[in-house]
Amino acid sequence: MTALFWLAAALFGIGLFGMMARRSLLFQLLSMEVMLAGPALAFVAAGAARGDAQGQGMFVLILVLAAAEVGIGLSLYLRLSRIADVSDVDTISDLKG
Amino acid sequence: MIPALTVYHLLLLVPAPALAAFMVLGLAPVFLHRRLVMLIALAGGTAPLLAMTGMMGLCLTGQCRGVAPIFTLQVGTAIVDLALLLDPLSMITGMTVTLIGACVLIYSIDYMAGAKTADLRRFFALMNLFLAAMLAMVLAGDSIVYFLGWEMMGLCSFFLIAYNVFSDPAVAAGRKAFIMSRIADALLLGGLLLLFIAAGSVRIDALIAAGLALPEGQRTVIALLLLGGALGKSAQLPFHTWLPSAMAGPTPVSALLHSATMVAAGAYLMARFAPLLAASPDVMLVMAVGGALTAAFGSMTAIFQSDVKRLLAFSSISQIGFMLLALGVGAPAAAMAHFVTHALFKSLLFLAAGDIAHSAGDDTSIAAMKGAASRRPLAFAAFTIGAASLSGLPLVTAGWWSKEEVLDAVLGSGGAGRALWVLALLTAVMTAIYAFRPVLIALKPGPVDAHPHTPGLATRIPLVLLGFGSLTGGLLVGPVIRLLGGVHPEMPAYSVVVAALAPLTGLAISWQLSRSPQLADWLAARRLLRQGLQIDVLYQAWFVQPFQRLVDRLSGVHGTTPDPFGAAPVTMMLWLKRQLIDRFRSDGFDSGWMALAGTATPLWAVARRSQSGRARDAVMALAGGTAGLLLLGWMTA
Amino acid sequence: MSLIALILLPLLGGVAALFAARLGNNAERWLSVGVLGIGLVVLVAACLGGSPDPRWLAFSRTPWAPSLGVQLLFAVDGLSAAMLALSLGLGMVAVFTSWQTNENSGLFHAALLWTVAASNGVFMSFDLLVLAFFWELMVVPSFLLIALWGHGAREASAMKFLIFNAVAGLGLLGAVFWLGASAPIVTFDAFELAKLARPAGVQTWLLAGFALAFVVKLSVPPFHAWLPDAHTDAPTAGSILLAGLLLKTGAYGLFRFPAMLFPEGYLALAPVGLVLGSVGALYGAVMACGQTDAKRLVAYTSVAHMSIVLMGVSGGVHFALMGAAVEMVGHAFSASLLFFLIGAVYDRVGTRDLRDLGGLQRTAPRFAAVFALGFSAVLAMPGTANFLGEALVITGMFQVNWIYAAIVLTALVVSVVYATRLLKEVVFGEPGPKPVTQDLGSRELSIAVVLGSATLLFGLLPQLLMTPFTPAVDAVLASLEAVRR
Amino acid sequence: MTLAVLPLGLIGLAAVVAMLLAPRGPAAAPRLAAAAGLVAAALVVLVRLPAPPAPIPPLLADDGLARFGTLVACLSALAVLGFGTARREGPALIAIVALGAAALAGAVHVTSLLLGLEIASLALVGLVVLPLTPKSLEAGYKYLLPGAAGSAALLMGAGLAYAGTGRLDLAAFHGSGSMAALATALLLAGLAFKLSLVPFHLWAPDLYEGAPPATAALAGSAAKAAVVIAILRLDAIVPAQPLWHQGLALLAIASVLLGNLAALRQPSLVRVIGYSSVAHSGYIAAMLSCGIGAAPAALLFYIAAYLPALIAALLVAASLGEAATITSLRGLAWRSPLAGATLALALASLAGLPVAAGFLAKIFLVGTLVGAEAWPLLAAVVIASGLGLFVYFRYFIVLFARDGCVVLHSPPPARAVMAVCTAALLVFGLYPGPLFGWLVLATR
Repeated sequence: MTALFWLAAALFGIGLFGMMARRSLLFQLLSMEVMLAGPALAFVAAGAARGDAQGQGMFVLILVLAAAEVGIGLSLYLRLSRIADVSDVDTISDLKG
Repeated sequence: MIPALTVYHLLLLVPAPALAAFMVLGLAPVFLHRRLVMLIALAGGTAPLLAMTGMMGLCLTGQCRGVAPIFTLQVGTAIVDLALLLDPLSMITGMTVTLIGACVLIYSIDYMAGAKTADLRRFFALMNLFLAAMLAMVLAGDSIVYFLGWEMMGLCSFFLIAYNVFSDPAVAAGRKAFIMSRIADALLLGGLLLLFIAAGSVRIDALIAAGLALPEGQRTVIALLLLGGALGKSAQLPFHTWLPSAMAGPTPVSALLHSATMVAAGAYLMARFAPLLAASPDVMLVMAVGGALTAAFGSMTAIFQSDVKRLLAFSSISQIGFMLLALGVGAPAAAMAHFVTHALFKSLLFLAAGDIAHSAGDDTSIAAMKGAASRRPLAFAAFTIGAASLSGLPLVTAGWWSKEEVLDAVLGSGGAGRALWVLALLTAVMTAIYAFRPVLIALKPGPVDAHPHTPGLATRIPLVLLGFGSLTGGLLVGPVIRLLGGVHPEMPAYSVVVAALAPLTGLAISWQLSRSPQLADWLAARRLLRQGLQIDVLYQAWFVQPFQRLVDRLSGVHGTTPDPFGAAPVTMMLWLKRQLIDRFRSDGFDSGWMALAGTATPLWAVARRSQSGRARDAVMALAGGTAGLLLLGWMTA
Repeated sequence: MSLIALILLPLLGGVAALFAARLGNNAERWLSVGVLGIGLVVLVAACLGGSPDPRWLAFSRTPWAPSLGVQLLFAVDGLSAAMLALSLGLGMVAVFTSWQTNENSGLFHAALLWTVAASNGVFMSFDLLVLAFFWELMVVPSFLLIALWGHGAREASAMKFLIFNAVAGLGLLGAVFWLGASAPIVTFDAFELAKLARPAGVQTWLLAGFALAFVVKLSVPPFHAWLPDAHTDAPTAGSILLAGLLLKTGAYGLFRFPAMLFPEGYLALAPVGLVLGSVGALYGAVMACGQTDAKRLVAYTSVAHMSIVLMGVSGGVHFALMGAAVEMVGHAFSASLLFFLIGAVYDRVGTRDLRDLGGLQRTAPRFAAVFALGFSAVLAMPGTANFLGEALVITGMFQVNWIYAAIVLTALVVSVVYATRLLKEVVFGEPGPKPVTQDLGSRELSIAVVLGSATLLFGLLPQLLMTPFTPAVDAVLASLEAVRR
Repeated sequence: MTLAVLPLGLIGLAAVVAMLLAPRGPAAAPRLAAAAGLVAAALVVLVRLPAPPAPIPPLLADDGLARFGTLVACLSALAVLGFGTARREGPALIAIVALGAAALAGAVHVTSLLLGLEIASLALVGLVVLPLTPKSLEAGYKYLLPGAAGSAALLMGAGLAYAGTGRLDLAAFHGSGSMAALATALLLAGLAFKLSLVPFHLWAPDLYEGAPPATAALAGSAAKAAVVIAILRLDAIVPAQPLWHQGLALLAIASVLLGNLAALRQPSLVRVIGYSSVAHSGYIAAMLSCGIGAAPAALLFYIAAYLPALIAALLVAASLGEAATITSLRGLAWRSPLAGATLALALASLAGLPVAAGFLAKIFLVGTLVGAEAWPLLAAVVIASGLGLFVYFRYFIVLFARDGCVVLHSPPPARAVMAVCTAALLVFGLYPGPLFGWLVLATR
């Protein structure tokens, strides 16, 4: 059971690292999804270990959250692609200082 | 709070008319015609005499001791109850004051005819206020009304002496009189308040009773304070210098205030507190010796005077010295008798001298009196009667009887009495000398009247009245002493004879003096003696100049106030600033703080750069933060 | 509730006066007089209205910020009622004296009313923080009065007045905060704080803080340096308020709070008060003799009279305290009368230098008569309230120590010297280079008569003052008695 | 029980109606609908104040904190409506953010906590992006991405806590041992991001600059207040781990210092307000780190004092449009007195100067720190306030300069909100008695 938690932690870490490492906006959204998968797995594993359905419920909630985030992320992606080079997120940094 | 009315409340009617006249003349903002002013003044001046005679009637018919309470007030533990008092002493003094007051006011109607209406109004207002104040003091049953009258007299004397506001000597004389009498008032106030603390009430009889109950030491101090107050007001030796200079005021003022009534207030005070003083023998001795010395000094200095008013002023000082001598040896009755007769003949002398001076173009020097006998026969006759009564020609004049009483009392008092008696006799001789000098000079032929105008009825009535009083006053002396409870001591025959010879020898010497011119020149040369042993100059040097120097040093000669004491905190602050703040050169501190502030800018630059604006950096910061927290959680679990 | 009106009324009146000035024809003057008149009516109604606590004529407590322990605690007894009446009355007199047009008179009347409002606050409040607040507030409008409408070196003297009083105010603030902080419960209510026992040493230091502020406001040497300058350069109305009102707040403070809050401290510092007062009485009198500026002379007389009040207050016996209270009222009237008259001369002649004045007796007899009234008041002539006050103080001093009584008597004598000098220079003698031509107008005469007759009224009928003051005096004596045993 | 959820229902209804009216109907309709719903919700809360708590067992509590949170959410949303957003969809989104904030304020269960947070955040992203300008899109993205990371961290924490204790209400974080500590750390990270505490603060200045001032006001007021209340609830339950207080203290010190430091020489008013929101979150975190759970009245007073100042300042910035820089603000007080006075008072309150409510808030802050003897925290607060004085006074003085050109025009509702905020600041500053009394009553 602890192996599953380590897997969840790994997913979370990979997602976080992906966000930091990749410059392209799409990949950042992708790694966001991976990151959210971590806690989902953790909840399912915990629910299974305890044998009650609350873990499953939380999993569904996290899915909904992930979907909403990606939805908004993609629409932003479309808007930004018109006005900036979406492949390199670092160029979108007018607001600073 | 207003107690039930008794017959003695009529006492309120005595000072009331004079006060009312003052109110109308002094304060009413309405225009008054000249004649109306005189009428009101006359009414205010004479009405108290009528009221007082009513009171005298009441007194003579037996109920002579009565108190009329005005109102009472509770102050902490003490009770303050103001009241007027009728007793033989206050009746006699009241009668004298109202009589002299009436005569002088009648006289001044004519004497002040030359003044402008506004000044006239002011003069009569103040004269009436004085009369009200003096009567308030005389009839006071408690120390507050007493002191109110006492101080108000001082105020009126200041304003009346300085009546002629344009002559600086008059104003200066007024200031000197007021300051010196204020010193006396301070001493008296101290004494009265000490008694008030002991008695817990302000009634004079309660004060005396409490005074007697006090221990010896405290009682002596209080008696000395009261004596100081009396000496100051009556211009006795230490405080006498203000009276001669007070002659700068108009003659009616000198006649009423500075001879008959106000200056005798000191004697009245001593008589009022006689039981208290009797209980402290050493103070009595001081008073007696002081009185005798003042009498001698006054009469001696009077001989050398060149101005008739100053001569009469010194004569008043000496005669009141007699009264205090009598009080000192324990004969208040004799003193008060002498007070009555002195008031009569001294005011007569002043009024006569005033009229004579008028005829000589307002020159009051004795030399100007030459030929007065022919110019103003009535005034001259009055002056002569007055002089005779002053020197106490035996049997014929009132002065003789009262002075005789005083001399007998002094002789009979044993102990130092004998020596004082001899001194008193010598003074009597000198009194006769200076009394008759102006008379003899007036007999000599002199210039004709500058503007021949026969004195009006208003001048003649008082002169006649007072002349009659000065002659027949002696008859009053007996009943007055009996009324005041004084006992007539049996004296050996030689004392009466010697007392009779003294004025005659004085007259003879005076005759001799007026005859030989070189003696007259010798007399005029004695400047030192004329200025009363220059005690006045002494005071100026010892007290006034040092005070003036202190004032000038403190407040700067031309008024720009260095105010050293006030400037002390300001200079201290400035010194502190120099020592502390300047030492830390401002840039020392300042640069310290600015350096600290300076570090903020590079830090700000670092903070600004951290805000790179890149999304990835935001996530990295978040990751770093989470990692940090996880680490912290792990360590502290 | 009506007690707060005594502060709000003049405060808002001041604001209204600012705008009323634009309406013209003396609108703001009648407004100020109206406001002060209503204030008097409210005061009388409050005093007659009775209060729950028999000790006070009127009592009101409204919480302001309970978390910080601050409340509007107002209590009025005989003494404070007299002071409030004085404050409102003299405010009216000040308004009447400056009836001629002076520039931006709106702000002038606002400053006047605000000074009255602040001093009303001081006379009524028993919450120490509120007291300290009004104490500091009082300085600002009077600073304006001197700085904007004064004459001569007005900025400098206004600044000196401000610095002296503000710095002294810090003493009071420090003591109040220390007191509040050291109290177990969070409150600044004077009655509660009075109940808490404190070691004598702390009490002495606390009283030193309080006393510093009160003594500087009372202008007792060596803290008096601001008074002569402030008076010389203040407008007449300013001088009247300054002399009649601000000095009294210092005296009132010394009378009320030391004995109530720090009885042991009071007994420890009383000799200091007596010595300071005696030095001040003599120093003020002697300085007055040397002045050539009339207003400066009267200012120094105020220094002398206030030092005598200080001696009375630190006497600690019934007579001395009663004398101090009566002297406070008497001096307010006599000083205001003299300042008013000298102001009137200054308006006519343009100078206050004694060497240029004189000859009033001939040119303005009415002036001379009223001046004589003022002269006899400053002289403490019996029959005036001043004499009553000083005689009571002297009686008290005899019970304390006869030397102090001797000093006050000497001051009484020296008072004749400067009083007669003032009279000689202004009234007697030949008219100066610029003679006073026109006599007192009816308005001015009525003001002078009102002030003069007030002095005489309280001098001849002392029970009008003494009976209302007795509870205040007994309270002080009671708190001292409890400690003396 | 149903009455407790009524306010949420009303706000939700307002959001739906506003969305329906957005495409068609008169221009002002959506704003009026949203405003009506919010006012109704606020009135219901006020009416139910004396009523006893009626919680919805697992998810929402109906205690004093929840009511205060709902009230603050409704009032700030109403104030933001007064800004007058150009786009027609604005009011609906504003209502949704208020709904999220109200839910978060009442959350006692992980799911309602999560839902409240996410509803508010995502709606906020929408609001930030609304003007569709490059700046707003960038700001929106830079808020969305780290936001997602933060939520993920929070969820991971919740998961670990659930694994450890098997419970999903807030008590889940109560356990001891390394697993619970890690869970609490992740939870703290997620919440710290929402409060914009350093180092999770990088989105705040950009959002305040990029987004329209109305959105920034909403983010700074409604969202932040709800998160603080959530932390308050957690603080009452989760004191076991030392990490919680020490973590908060460290974050507080960092954000207080950096917040004021970074704002020192800022030319743009909105960025200064951004940094000041970071700093004030730091001050709030400082109070939270002293274990204020027992007497939250002081903290709630701090919020009540901070919100009107923030909204007023941003309102003036909104009225000035793009040119809200230090040069354009010169002499504002003389040319448009109301705006000038409002901004001046707001700056004074943010700096903690005596007349405005900020002064008393700062007194309570210092009082709490002194009470808890947190000396390093006190030192940091004092230094930060010193720096803060310089920051705010730079703008304060400029307001009263004599010269100046920009004329400001603000629509009547904005002027009304300005007046209300100024009045609130003055009343809370000079007469705090009744407010403080009600807060103590509410949180007993």
